Amino acid sequence: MIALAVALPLLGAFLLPLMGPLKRVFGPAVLLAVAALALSVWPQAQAEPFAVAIGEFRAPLGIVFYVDGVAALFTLAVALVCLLLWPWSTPTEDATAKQSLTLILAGACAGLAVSGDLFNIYVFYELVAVASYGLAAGSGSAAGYAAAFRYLVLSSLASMLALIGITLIYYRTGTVNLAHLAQVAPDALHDPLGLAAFLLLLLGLGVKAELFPVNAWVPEVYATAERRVAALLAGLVSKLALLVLVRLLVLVFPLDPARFALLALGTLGILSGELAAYRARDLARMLSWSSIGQLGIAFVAFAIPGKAGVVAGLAVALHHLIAKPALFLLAERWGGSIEGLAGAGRRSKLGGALFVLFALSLVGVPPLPGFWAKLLVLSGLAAQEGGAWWLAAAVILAMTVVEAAYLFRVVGRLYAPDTDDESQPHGAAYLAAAGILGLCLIAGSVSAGPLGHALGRMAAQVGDRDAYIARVLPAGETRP
Amino acid sequence: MVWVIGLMMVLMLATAIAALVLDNLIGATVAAASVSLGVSVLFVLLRAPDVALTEAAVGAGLAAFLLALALKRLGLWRIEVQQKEEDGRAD
Amino acid sequence: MNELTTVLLYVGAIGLLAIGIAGVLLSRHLFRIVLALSIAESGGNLLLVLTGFRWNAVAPIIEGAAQGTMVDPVPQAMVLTSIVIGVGVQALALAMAVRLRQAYGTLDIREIRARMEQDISDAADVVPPRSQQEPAGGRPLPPPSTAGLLTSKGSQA
Amino acid sequence: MLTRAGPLLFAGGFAFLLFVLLAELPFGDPVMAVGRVVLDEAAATVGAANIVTSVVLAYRGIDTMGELAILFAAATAAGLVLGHPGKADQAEEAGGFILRAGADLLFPLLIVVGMYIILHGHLTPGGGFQGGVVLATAFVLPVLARPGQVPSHGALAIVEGLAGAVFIATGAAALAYDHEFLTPLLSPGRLGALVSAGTLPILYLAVGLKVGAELAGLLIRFTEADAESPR
Repeated sequence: MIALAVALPLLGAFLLPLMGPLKRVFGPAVLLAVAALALSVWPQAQAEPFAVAIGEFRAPLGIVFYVDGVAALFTLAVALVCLLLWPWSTPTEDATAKQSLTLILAGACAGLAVSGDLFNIYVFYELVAVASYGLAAGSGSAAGYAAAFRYLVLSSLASMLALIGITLIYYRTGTVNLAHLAQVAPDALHDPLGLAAFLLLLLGLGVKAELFPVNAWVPEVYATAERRVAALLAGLVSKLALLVLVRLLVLVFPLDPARFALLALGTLGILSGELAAYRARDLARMLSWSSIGQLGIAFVAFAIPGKAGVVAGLAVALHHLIAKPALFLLAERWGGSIEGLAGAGRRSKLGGALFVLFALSLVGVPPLPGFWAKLLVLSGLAAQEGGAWWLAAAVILAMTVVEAAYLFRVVGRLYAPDTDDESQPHGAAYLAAAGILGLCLIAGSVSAGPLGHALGRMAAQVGDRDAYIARVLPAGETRP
Repeated sequence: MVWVIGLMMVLMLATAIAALVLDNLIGATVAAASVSLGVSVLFVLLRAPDVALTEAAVGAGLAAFLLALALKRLGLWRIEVQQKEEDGRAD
Repeated sequence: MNELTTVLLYVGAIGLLAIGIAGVLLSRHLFRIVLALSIAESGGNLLLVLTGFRWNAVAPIIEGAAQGTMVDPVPQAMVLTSIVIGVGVQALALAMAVRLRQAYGTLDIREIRARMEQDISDAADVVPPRSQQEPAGGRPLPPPSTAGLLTSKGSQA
Repeated sequence: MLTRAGPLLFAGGFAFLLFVLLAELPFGDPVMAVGRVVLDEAAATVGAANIVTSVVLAYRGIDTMGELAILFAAATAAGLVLGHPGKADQAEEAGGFILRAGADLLFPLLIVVGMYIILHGHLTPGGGFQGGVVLATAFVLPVLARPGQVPSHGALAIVEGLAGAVFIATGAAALAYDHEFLTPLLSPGRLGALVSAGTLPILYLAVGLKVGAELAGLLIRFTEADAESPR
């Protein structure tokens, strides 16, 4: 059944142009169905993850979807976030194209969440990429085309590197099934060749996850695309690329050099992202750079070995998944330089309040979820031996100060007395979406305890390599 | 077989470089298409007829068709080369 | 003999990859960047097919009763997928190039980048997103990105 | 000069690294952990004489679904980028007699060849993607010969959408019979017969029609006069 979570949005995208008068409600209905599917597998996935062999071809031969707690959670998140950021509008040809692309993005993201096959992941990743090129260029401005083109070239090059990584892995092992790879990896892939393949995959998948050396596209695309698209890419797509990298790291490459690469690139990402955000003079680019910094924290967190790392990384990723789309939605009407925003928070009371809430949470002020996420990362880092971990912790702490400085500079401007009426009030739909995300954030901070337990359970599932192998590969059928 | 492969390799690498250095963009497009054609011949030699057929139809045929149509729309469809230095900004 | 063949095939595949990557990074012309991408993709595909090759084997198609050893069909299936992906991306890139040419009047990636940065800064520092000011360079540009979506949204709400 | 050194060094270094890594791998004698089993079983379980087709449509069927979606997304995005089709350029002259006559002659031929390649995809090399490209060319040739007489995008969109729906519906039909998504239904049949391999020919037909319609639409978009309308 879970395969429908991937197939339904794609089907919806194919049929959307033919829907006629139903166009308006068709897309959201499909997304609701996906959400319902995710909820229907939720209890089982949380209790006991299961594998689905697509086409009933047993595990390493065919493609396997692996549904654990995190996969169910992200499938649900994909449906809900896409619904929240849905391009409601009158059904013109352009709007239909955008809705189709959004549906495809949703289906591909769900595929990334559940897929247990390396090449299948590559296909869905490319699908996400193509849909996001289209959405990025969909703003229709010349700068948007330029940014989208540069994004396309960078991303295609990186995807090709990832494909070469897959080629190397297939050459060595003769399989692309993640569980099978996990089984044979200790003998076959824990050597320079395996490491090179991992680095190539890291570069390839890192493009969407805004990893340090391949993130030049981020500020350009986020500044020129519709904020809705920026929210979708920064909030959702980056998390799914991250999830795939984590699965690879946990299952196939639990190696110290691989972790170290993640740690080093993550730390550099935090440094470059937050410092550039501090220098940014407009809200959109500030949020883009800050997103790079936040994802750097997630990379550092996932580099921590063991369950602690996965828990911390998941917490950071989920927090960012809620906070960044909301901030981008609020930035919709607050374009222009930050200086020009003087008094905007007074005019749009709810918008201003929400911005303050999310800014506080991003920085990590105690009762809010952002605090717990950062705390988990820092305590995980502190438990490790060695200078690199401590350095990363120090960088995170120092950059938190920088983050606070630039976010509160914005807040200061928002509530500055100077009021020349320039900024428009927020669109009701955008404000409502941001409000819903704000409620999620508050709910998260109220129920931090149970949430922590749930995250711990999911992280244990993700980190359990032997269970993954046992569930995907039928017992006694382990091949050479 | 080894000579065939050797010849194909030399041809392919030469046309690949030609596709990137030829001033004439039509020539470059044709060169890129012939790289695909060379690769598809190699696929046949490598016992991959399915892939060869796809590469010939998609890589050499369709992609070249698309490139040619795009060249036409970009207004770069002409044989003679002008302004060698200003390759980037035609007309 | 076999070793020579191996080396030749590797040189070809890796050579195409390297030429393509260098081409993408060095070219200034949008059209040539697209060409270089497709060349690099050819090299990558060739490499993937090489992983499934077996000496003295036949193509993985069953004909009649007698059959020898066959080459690995799995990488071939993957390459099939990747070729089609490549052409899809190429078409999209070309479409963007056509529009970029209309908008900026040039196909030089550096110039386009400079103009784009200029546009972004203009939109950020001087022009609020909804006002339509003629951008630097004086060429007519489509109005800034966010306007269309919001108006249509507002009309619906 | 220095700006050129970096990329060249990167490409060269990458090539060298790849060469070193590949040198230790066994060329011509692959591991084939999955491949061997597929070769042994495919004929019996799937029933297609062309084992690559078995892998593409059965073992890795969901990859193919993704691939279809990628083409669809690329075509949709290209349409979005290129804008609404403007009026076809009437001023552009129709092709010469030879082009027109050739197009008329080739059209039925290409359709037949395309359908043949699609329908024999499970028996011989070829299949939906290759045949689809041939079909697309068949529909674009007349457009090149007579600019102005453009087949409607609407019709192409309908074929495209329905073919995609057929592919997914065939996959989902298995769910109704308590199988997993994309499980081949029907019996494999006699190996090598035209009607064999269960639902695979249906899937490839859907793929072929969808690819054909999609690429035809895409190519026609590129031939159309510039849509300069501000958006």
